[in-house]
Amino acid sequence: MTNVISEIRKDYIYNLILKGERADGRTFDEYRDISIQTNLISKAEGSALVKIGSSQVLAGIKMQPGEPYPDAPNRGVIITNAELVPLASPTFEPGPPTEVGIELARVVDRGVRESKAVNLETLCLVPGKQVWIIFIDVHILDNCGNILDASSLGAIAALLTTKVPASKFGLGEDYPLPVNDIPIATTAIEFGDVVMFDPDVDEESIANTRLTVITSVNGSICGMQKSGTGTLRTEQICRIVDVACEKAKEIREKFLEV
Amino acid sequence: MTNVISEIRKDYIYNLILKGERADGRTFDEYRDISIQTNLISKAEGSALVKIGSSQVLAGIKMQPGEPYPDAPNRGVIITNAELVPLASPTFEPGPPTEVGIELARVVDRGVRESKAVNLETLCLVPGKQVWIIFIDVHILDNCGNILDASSLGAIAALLTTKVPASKFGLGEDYPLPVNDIPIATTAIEFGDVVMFDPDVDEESIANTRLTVITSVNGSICGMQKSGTGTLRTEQICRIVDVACEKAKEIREKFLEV
Amino acid sequence: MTNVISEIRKDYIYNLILKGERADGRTFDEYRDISIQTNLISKAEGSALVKIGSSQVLAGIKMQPGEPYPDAPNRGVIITNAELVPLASPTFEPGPPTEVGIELARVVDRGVRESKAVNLETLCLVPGKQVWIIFIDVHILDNCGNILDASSLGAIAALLTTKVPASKFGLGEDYPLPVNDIPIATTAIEFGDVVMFDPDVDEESIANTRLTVITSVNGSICGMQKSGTGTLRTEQICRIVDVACEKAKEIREKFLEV
Amino acid sequence: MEECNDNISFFKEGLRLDSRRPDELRPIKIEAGVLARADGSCYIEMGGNKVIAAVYGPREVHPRHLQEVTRAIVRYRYNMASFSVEERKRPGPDRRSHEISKVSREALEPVILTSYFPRSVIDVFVEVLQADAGTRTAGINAASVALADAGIPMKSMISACAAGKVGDTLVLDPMKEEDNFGQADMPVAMTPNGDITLLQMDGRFTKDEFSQALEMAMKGCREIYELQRKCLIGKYAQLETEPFLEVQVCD
Amino acid sequence: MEECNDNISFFKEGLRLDSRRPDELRPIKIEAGVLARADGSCYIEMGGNKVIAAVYGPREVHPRHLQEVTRAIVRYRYNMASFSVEERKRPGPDRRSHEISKVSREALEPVILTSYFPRSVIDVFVEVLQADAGTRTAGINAASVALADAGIPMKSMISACAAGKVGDTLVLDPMKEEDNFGQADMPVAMTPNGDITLLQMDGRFTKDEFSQALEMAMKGCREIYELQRKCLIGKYAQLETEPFLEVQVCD
Amino acid sequence: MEECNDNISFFKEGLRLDSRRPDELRPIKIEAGVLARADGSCYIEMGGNKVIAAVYGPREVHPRHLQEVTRAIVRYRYNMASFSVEERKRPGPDRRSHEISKVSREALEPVILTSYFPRSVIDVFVEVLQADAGTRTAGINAASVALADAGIPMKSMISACAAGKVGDTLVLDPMKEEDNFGQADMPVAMTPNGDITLLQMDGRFTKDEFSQALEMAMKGCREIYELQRKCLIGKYAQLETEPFLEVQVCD
Repeated sequence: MTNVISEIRKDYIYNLILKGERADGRTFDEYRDISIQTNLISKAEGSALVKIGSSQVLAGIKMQPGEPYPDAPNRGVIITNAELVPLASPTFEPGPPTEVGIELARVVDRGVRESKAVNLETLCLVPGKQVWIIFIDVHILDNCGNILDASSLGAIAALLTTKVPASKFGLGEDYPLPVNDIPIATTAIEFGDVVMFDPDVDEESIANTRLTVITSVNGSICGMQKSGTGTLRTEQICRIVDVACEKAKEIREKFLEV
Repeated sequence: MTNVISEIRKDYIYNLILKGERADGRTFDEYRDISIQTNLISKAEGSALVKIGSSQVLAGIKMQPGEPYPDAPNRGVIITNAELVPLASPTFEPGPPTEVGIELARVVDRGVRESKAVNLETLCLVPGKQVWIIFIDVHILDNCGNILDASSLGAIAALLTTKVPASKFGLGEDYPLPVNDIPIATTAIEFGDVVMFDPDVDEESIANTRLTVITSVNGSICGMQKSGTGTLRTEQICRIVDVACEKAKEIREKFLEV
Repeated sequence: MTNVISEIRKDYIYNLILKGERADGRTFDEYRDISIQTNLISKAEGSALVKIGSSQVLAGIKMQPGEPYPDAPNRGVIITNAELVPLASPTFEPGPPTEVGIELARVVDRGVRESKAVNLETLCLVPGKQVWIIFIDVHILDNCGNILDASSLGAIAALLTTKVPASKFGLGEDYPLPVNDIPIATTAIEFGDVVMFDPDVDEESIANTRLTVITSVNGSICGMQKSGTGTLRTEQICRIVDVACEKAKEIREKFLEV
Repeated sequence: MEECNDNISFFKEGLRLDSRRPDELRPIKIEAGVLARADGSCYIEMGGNKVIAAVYGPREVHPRHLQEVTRAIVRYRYNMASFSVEERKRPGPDRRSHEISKVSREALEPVILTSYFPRSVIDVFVEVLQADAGTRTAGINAASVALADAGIPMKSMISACAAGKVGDTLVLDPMKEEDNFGQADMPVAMTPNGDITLLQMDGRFTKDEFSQALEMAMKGCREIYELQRKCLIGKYAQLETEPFLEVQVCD
Repeated sequence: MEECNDNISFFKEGLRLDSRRPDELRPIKIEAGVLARADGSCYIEMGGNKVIAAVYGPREVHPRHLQEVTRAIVRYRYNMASFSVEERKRPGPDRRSHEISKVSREALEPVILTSYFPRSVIDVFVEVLQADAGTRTAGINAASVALADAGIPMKSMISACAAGKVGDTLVLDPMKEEDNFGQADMPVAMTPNGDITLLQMDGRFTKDEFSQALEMAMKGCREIYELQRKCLIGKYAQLETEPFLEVQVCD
Repeated sequence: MEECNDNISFFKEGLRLDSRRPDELRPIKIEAGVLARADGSCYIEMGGNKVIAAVYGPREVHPRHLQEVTRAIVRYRYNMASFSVEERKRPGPDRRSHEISKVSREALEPVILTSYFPRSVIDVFVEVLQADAGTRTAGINAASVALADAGIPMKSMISACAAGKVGDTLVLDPMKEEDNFGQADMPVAMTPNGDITLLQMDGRFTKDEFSQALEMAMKGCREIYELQRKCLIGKYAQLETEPFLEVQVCD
């Protein structure tokens, strides 16, 4: 996720921060504009195109019957994958998922899973034999920073519009996938004593540390991930958690519009 | 398939062409000698060693019962693979199939498949459950140019000698695989206004564009593939198609000799 | 397995050898201290940590029911794998097994298999359908030379302590895996006219040729492997075989202590 | 051509299942400059196909040994999103996408002035977001606009389109049902002046049918070219006073 | 958090299934310098976890293009032995181990003085020989000691430990049963002076629970730090007259 | 040694199932220079084995970091065609072929004068077209002739052959049935003057049996050497007046 930006631009951004400003005029806690368009992909069971500023992410859901895991014979399976395709950034390369892409997919997965947004017990078809498999595929289209929040939003927005394709497999009529929660990931970066939400790609490139907090409808925390080679102090962490909870509420309201 | 030949040799070949000649004395439409030897590999259900000039290709057929594709539950399966092993050319490297090898295998496959040379319906054993899988494996032994035509010839020649190994799998007596067509691939290259058939490896290395036309017994076209970074004009294409149909007839007569 | 040691150290070792000596004071036929600790890994069905001098190897056995090979429908399956993890040596790199690791695993496997230490017929659960699969996984921890002998020792020591986990799979009570032989691998290296057993990592690095001889309880030879780019004369081979048989007897007595 | 099912009727009162005439293209939508990070980009819809293309470069080649001393190399990566098709596709390239990447690159390379940028690479990335027969031609059309959008000097645009045969009738731009159950499919790409840069065929054509199908596909390409042109003019007309497209895109 | 089974009782008379108090660590054993070939190494047991770490470097970087001009790069490879878990694990890295390698590297890198060794690499290899919940924190603890054992200059040690929630009670250093059937798990790594270098969480915490769990995990880290310190002092006390650890390991 | 089936009778009136004496080789056919592109090549049939070998080099090493400053490196790739065995083999190398490639390279490298060609590579490619027990030794025999055909300077030829044990009797050059159901198999390669360059064994030998089997295999190698020699003389006798083989191939 590191990006080559010129030293001059780095200095410029850094100096702005010292003055309490950001290049695009936002406050440190402010998100860029967020838009969510759903059901763009008719071949998918559910889909959502999420834009945060210029960042664009397309999430698609496919479902099919398959075998449960041996240690959870009566529960559906969620498989989350993220493709950081080279179309989206000069720093993404073709090939198998990198560490960065794997981490992103796993954090998105954690949000869906730990919030229990999807009740896996209801996805059992034949106990021990056949369950619904939900594939959450996140396709990054344009990486202008903070694609983790966008991907997490895309995943849950796509799930919210998913129709279980029962008829296609001779399993009765299609029905909307029941979704019980709306986990929202909010990411902040840190440098010096400053904490800044929804970093753009330049801001990401000068930050050492990032913290993502995933919160659920009832205000509880259901996932966290620190990344980057810096450190965080407990007061910083607590402040990020506080703001994250507020921001998540605001973003969650977006879903009422969809 | 690009080959390192010296600039001097390139110029020599190019100047010959301007005079309407080829290094080995052939006319532009003329093929090198073609020989086909079948059943050299007793472990295979069918096999053929094809030589076009010094190019050598060995095709082998293996068959075994297996599962049909879900979208074609009552039809046999053909899987075509080409190995451009490093034994065959200084430019072939060990490792998984390259773009060139994949294209070659897919064009050979297309000839067999689209000509309906093998009636896949007759390869069904238990509808929806078990069908014959035909593996066409083409092993390139010596790449002296135009291995695509040689591979295509090898595939159909090997199929023509294939015995279905029913007894080995307790499925009755062995019987010859019914083959309904003899698709023939003919390849021409282009430079300037010249079109030249059956290029050798030096000629291939100076051409920008190649067109393969696959024709079937009744004279219809069942496959085409342009490759290379040049362009073709419609008159050139039509001329290649015309000559290809004639050449295919001549080559098909080879099979009466086998 | 080649190691970068300075030219000076190479010369030193070489000159010692000319005087009939070794850097650690051993005679040419002498092994370093050998220790075997078993059952260190409670998650494994059997395990053994083997030290030969400073070389350390941990072997673990896992068993699970699975499908037999089609050509041996009533026999259990042994799968042997060696991980030359980069923790163990500056010359080991992460990634899929190298030629050296594959050879090591296959020679260890050969010792277990050819000595018939494990009676595969007794591992059949449902003829043609279900048999026990034995995974022998050898994890190299510290490569100070002769990890092949250590790995081979680790494998058989771990097998000797293996409990078949029948109860875990609802297949009755657990019971000790019956083991019928104790194959012992003994490795010698050669340079000039000298033959030297149990080479350390420096000695390995200056030798061209290595010969491993695996012997079984009754004194017969059940496996051999020459490796390296040198040659051996028949008298050298016969001498190595003779000493190997003796050494194996001594080492086998270790197992009475375990 | 998977299967030719004679029971399927592909026409009703001379029109196709989606009410098109045999020689009619599906509705097309082209938009250039849709991505912020890429040097050039284009989103295209051709019927049910939704495809996006990005161009990066000319830029440095990694790994170095791929560099060419006298020209830029062109790389083309055709990729399908897992959710773009009926049955979920495993991520990553398969044999089909490798072949499509190769022939698509060879469809565009003839018009790219690679000699302007020795030792560099021009990367074209095509992502199929939704597939409905004809993704390779949609990808080439988008890539061609994205190359222009990136300011890569080209001798001309490339336009691409397939012709097929269903129920013994030649049709332009087959959709999924016509592709699955049809008798032949032939994707073609060409320059505005008729030089063919992509030609593939499978199925069955007589020589006459082939000539007619080629002519039909070329007609489709010409129509698409007008749309590509309009898209780029629409985007650049305000920006540039010189007739940019006349000079750079058409030869 | 796989499942929360309400029928399981995690406590008996205020103590956990293995008789620990809620805020008590499992028994820990640390030994430094256990491998001959590595530049530094450490074996650790934390409850049922058996983990070994080795450090190689600073050494030359291969392949070269990974070199950094101004500092050493740090690589971290977390790997599980096939026999370390209940169901045999296929050899080689999977997605989980890739993520753990990344966050573990990022847990250690903040204290490694990488600028001392431009163009070189410091390799940390962690092998899990037996797994019982908490392997990533055990690995970081071992790696930190192995780095010191290799003489790599560090601003301070790193100590790591998880806090979790089972049966609505916060617990320190969850073992396998508590991890599998618990309500939350949060691994933390930190410097002796409280800078957090690793923080992951899954499950469910209220904001209050989170604060308390973080405090509990940090308390665990401090206890582990004392054990790491003792281990290194034990090993080096005889060897060195200067108070090596005071200078190099603690800041 | 997969299985020892006592019910199988391997001998009839002292002769083997294919009418050979116990110490008799299968029929052998060797032809050099069978490929146009390779620098040297050889086709061999040993009983039912059909194997082809090609040599390229000395040539430049890619990737560069594999170069050796003082000598040529030797690479050997043993590969089986998918159709060469009873059950179709998946294309590409497996663990068995990796091991065979290694020991075969080590069987040839002792006689190749690699110091003549620093920084270069000599590539040996062996393709098994039909397999019938003994493909590794057939491959080494073919490779040795192909190296001579390529003009690579060698101290001597290498000849290879296996000895085995079936029904408690030692046999030379086991065929498929003897290999599958036999008691031991020992492939050997050597120089004409008896230096062993390949030695592998599996199954069961007493020490005495081992000595006898080694002697038997060496006798086989000597016979094969004469055939290799004749093949090369046959090919070069007309071309060269100097006794090429005496100087270059035999030591």
